[in-house]
Amino acid sequence: MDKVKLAVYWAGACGGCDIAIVELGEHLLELAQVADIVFWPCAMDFKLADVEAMSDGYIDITLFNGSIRTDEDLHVAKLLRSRSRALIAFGSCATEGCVPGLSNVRGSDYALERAYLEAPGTENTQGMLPGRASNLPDSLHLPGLRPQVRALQDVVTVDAFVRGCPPNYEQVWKAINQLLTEGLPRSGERLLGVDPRSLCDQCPRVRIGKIRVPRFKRIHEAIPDSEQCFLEQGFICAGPATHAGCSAACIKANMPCRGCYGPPEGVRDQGSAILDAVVAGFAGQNDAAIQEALASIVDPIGTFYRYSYAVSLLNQLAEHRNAQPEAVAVHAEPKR
Amino acid sequence: MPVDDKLRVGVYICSCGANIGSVIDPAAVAEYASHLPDVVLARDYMYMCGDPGQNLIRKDIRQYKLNRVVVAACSVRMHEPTFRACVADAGLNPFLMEMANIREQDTWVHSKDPEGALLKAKELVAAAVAKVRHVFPLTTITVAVTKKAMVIGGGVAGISAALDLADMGIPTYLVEKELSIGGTMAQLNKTFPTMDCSI
Amino acid sequence: MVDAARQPLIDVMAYSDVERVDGYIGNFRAQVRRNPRYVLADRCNGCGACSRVCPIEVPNSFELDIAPRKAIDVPHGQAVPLIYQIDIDNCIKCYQCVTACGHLDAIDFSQKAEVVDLDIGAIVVATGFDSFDATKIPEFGYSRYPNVITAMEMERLANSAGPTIGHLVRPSDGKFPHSLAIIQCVGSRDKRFNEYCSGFCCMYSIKNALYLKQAHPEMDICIFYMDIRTPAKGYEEFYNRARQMGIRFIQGRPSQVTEDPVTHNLFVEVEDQALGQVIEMEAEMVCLAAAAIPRGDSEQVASMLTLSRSPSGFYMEYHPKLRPVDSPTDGIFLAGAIQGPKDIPASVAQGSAAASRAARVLSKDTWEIEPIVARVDAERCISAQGKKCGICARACPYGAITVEQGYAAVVTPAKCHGCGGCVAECPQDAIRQDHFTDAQVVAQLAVLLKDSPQEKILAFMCHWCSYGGADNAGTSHFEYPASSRGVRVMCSARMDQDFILDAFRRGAGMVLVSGCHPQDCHYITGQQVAARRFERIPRTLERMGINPERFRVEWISAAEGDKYARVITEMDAKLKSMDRGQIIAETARALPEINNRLKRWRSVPYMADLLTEPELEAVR
Amino acid sequence: MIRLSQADHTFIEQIMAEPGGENLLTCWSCGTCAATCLVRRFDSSFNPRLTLHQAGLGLRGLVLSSSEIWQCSACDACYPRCPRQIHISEVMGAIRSVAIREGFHSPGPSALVDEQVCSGCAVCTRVCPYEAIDRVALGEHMVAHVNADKCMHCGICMASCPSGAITLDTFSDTELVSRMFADGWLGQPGYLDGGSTIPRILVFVCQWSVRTDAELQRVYNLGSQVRVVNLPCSGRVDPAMILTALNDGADGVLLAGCQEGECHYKRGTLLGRSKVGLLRALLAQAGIAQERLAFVELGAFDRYVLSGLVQKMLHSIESLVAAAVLE
Repeated sequence: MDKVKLAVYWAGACGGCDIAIVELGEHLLELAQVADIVFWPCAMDFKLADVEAMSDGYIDITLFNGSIRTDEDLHVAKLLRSRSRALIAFGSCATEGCVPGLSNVRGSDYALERAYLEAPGTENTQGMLPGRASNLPDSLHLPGLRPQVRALQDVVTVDAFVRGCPPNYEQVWKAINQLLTEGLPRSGERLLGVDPRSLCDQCPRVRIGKIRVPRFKRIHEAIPDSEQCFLEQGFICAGPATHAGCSAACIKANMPCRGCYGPPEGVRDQGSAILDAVVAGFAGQNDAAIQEALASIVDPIGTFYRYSYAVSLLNQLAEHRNAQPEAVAVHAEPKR
Repeated sequence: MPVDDKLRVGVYICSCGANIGSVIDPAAVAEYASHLPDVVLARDYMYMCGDPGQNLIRKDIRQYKLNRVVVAACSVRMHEPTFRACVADAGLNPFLMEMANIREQDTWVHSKDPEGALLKAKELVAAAVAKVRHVFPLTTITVAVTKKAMVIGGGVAGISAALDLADMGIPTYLVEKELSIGGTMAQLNKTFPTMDCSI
Repeated sequence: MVDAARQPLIDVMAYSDVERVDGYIGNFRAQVRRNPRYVLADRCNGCGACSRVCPIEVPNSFELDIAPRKAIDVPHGQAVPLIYQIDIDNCIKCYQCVTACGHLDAIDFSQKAEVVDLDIGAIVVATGFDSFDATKIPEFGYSRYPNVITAMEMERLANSAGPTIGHLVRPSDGKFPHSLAIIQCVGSRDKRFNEYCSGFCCMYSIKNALYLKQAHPEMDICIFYMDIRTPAKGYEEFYNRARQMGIRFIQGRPSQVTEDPVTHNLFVEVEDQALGQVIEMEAEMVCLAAAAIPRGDSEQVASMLTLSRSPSGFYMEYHPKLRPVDSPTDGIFLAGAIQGPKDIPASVAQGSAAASRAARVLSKDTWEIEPIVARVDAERCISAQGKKCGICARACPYGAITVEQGYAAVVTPAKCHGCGGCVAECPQDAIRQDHFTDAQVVAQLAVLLKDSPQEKILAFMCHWCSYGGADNAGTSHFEYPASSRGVRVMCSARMDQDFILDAFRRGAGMVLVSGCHPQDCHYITGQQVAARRFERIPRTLERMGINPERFRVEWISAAEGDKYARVITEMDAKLKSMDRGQIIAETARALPEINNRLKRWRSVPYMADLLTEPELEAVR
Repeated sequence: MIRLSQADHTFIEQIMAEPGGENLLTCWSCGTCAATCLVRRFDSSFNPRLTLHQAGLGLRGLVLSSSEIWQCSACDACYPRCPRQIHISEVMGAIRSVAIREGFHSPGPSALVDEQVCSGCAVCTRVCPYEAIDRVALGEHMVAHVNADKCMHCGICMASCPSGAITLDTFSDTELVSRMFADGWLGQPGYLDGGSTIPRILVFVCQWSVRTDAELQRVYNLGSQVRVVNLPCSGRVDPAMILTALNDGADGVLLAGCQEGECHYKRGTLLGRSKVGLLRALLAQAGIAQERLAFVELGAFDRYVLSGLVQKMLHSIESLVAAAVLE
């Protein structure tokens, strides 16, 4: 049997997803037995031109991590789409925009100004910003930021998804095996390497099931009990509205889940689902108590949509408000 | 505090129809009482407050020279005046009569525990006998009466009372808080059932 | 009204307050304050010239504040006495009235309140009732919706002498209401407010309906009721007439009244019990048959006259059947709705009855009162020995005791009401109460606690309240355990600490001391004297080694039979939960200390025998 | 004909022995509860007074086999108004306890859990106003289990389930969404998107908060710019539905629920209010006008107010555009 041709790409992301692949360790040797890596700019010396030179469908599988943040990300995404038989959105950024997606709340101009001009410790006397013309000699052309961060499937057709920020290495290996043994997925067909239920199924913590709380604490305000359900202690935990697959890593480290594995299957908007789970535990019996509970939730978008804002109904609505929807390759369809 | 030459106590247990008699046996109480100190006779009877009952007491006082009487029947709030008058008729100082409340405070509240009620009745009678052995004659106090009345409230009831008193020749002050008398009635339109006007 | 004013023997003292009443039957003295009208009664001829020129209008409480009066005015045209009055708080002192009054010169801005003392032999209390505040039932919408009115407001609106000259109009738009819903039992027969039936509301609502239907046959009138109560003579016929005339009677208590915010019409929702279905009536006006309730000042008046109030707040009669117009205080009689809701015929009848009961006293030159009074044993009184004391005088609510150092205390028998508070308070046991002497009480204790005292509850009861409460438990047939043994004294103030200690000395399992609620006390402050004394007792008992839970203090009114039964039941359960051996051990432990404390008591006549020898030699 | 001689006094004693059943015989059938009860708006046969009366007569068979005893949602609207101060829902509860002991069960409907999807997260057990849901072991998983005798099918759990594992036959997600979109009312650009020439508002209405059909009719009379979708409870609303509506052409969403303290399902109205409160905070943070979403409460005494509240929202949305033009 011919070896499988595998590509890995890193778009708008932190690099954690590539590390997740490296974390496979000895499995990488097993992988090398069955697959040829034809493109992995982070780890090996490939150029974009190499990909451009490939024929359509030359690559069997592309693991694409990172959001569509820059013009270049969009370009490479389209290119890899055409060259790959299966395009896999790998990790939270590619799947749902992840933390970079939160910049959509204030827009990319604000993000640039904040990062390059205002951030403490930044010295940028000439006010240079990536993607804008500069008059410096020998300046590199940096790709411009797109107005909105997009998930991969919002710009090209995606065949399967690997969740997580970053994906757990065991899950990565499971996903790769699934791809190698079960054949290539059809477009948008499935999540790879995850368990069917939400995280609570794997959470070892005790749930009384009837405890409601008057208000919510942030994690720096108290030390949680390590045995009891976070929500029942008054810490917001996204576990009920988050797909299992991470082996409850954060929970075991006494940190509430923040939702990086995205919503359970069939759930369109993860933020809404987390919101529902949180409201369910309000103890308040009157409006004043409810207002107090609501006030205890600071930064609602960061709390409910930390990983999924870019693909959320809320972001979609905010874009309507801007009334200048950018053209996208694939219109947002109900995912999954 | 003179104790008479020799105490002679008569005890009367009222059956009050079935009110007492259906829960406890008055005869048993009487039998018990007959052995109490200084008791010379103890009887039970269907209705002590009725004429025959009272006659019985009056007759016994005279015949047996009773100088103390205990009536075990209803509440003192009900019939103490009756029995005081009864013994006074027979020449006994009315304060030499004591009552034991074996109806309101016994058979009517312990109907489900007849044994307990019987024991309680006996002890209440014994207590009354004990008290009556220590009582002494008292003379009522006589005070003068100011022959005037005050009616507080000038509504329909107050006006009615004031008019009747005055018509009987008693000077009456009719004190009203409001500016005019008549009370609620003065505010009414027509009044039932005759549908005439109120004023 | 007019008859009363014309009767020469009646002194109508309107606009006056009774501030204080002292004394006793045949010899009361009342302090009455005549409030200033700023118009001289003997000069005002009621012409009204002053009112016509007065520029100030204020709400008229006689019209339930739905119509104004002038700052100088009479409450209504037929007022008796017809003397004008200045509402001094609202008068702007323009003195136009003075000018208008002219040569009559009846207006006197310098008039002051006048306090007069009245000597009287008997008192009739006929202070009447108030109407229930319908805003307390928000679901009926009173005060939220303009067209929801009370029955008293209806009386004024339908009254030809009222503010609309008898034209019934809707407060929202001044138009005639073509449909009227009348809701019965507003605030009565309602556990949230008053459990009693107000008695006459059925009849007045039918009367209002009938009156309106006669005047406006086309009017749609609906009475919503739980039960129609028309038991008096001629009333049922009256009710039948109303039904014949087409007034609709629907059995069912409405759940709520809501309003169309535009038309201000009202929607009454009710389950018609006959239909078994919920129906809705759109009415242009709703009238609430608000209950009769005790007057707001009834508590204050009760304590001034030492009267008792039933749980409902109306004044309690001496006996509900046999002495229905006598108050518990001799010489004071009750008439009208203050004793319980009453209609006019019943109020008139009770007024006459009260007059008759009062005349029973007033027709005599003298009156005999019970000789149950306090008497001082001069030899025991330490004041006679030149020591400073006076505790008895301080305990007496009637000022019947005078103490002069060097002489024994003196009780004025006619002033003494016989509560026995001084007797119990005297540290020398130098005062006795005739008919309730120490020996007379202790003789009973000795007998009652002779056999199995550990299984018994010894209950001290005051004559007026808790003994009445125990009677009430009986008449209501509230069962309770037969372990209690009652001892009656006149007032809780008579319940000597020595009685309680003696009861424990004799091994009583439990001791209850019970009396009136403070406001009900028949002897003004007797209950307070007792309460202060009882507060100290648990600690005393504890020091002696007696479990203070074996002692209980309860204030139980003559109407609280349920409470009496409950208290005994609870105490019995507590007693049964205790170890009998433990009680005996506690008694043994406390015995020397109690004997020591009761040492002086032995020198009181007849007490020595009672404190040593067993009293009851029952032969079995 | 009912023969009173056959009335079962032990039935009365059984009920009165249950906690809450003590007051069974206190009732004198004034009907305040029956006229207050909202259940009869959708089921005219329901009459708490009648049930209490039948139980008080000892009519065991009639009472235990009736569906009425299962219908009281314990909203306790009647209790504060009862002149006898009978806690009617507790009496109903006592009757139910007797019924369950004797093998009777609620005819339903009740919420159903998809045990293959449920993760046992306990959100539903926490949110249920009736404590009708517990977690039970299913193989190596813990899953939610609904006690059908306690379930009042309010749909609150269905709305709250983060996994979409709970379903109910009535007011399902599919049903609600299809009513939102019916006749193409959604799926076209709204007034704020420059599509429609007039603002369009989706009104989610708790079916209990609207006391009369006439009240609703006045909202319908506002025309097609208003779409009314009935809910079993304002707590049934799912935030995703609101966001979907706003995304798909509704200029505003109004959620009407019962006034605080009057919720038919005890705490549903507080949940609805909380969800809207949090969503409005999210809208504000995302730079979307908060005026587009509101929770309004309808009290027992409110009559003909909903249409006014809807109109108020229409006006406030119009003024949003006017303000933007001025800028």
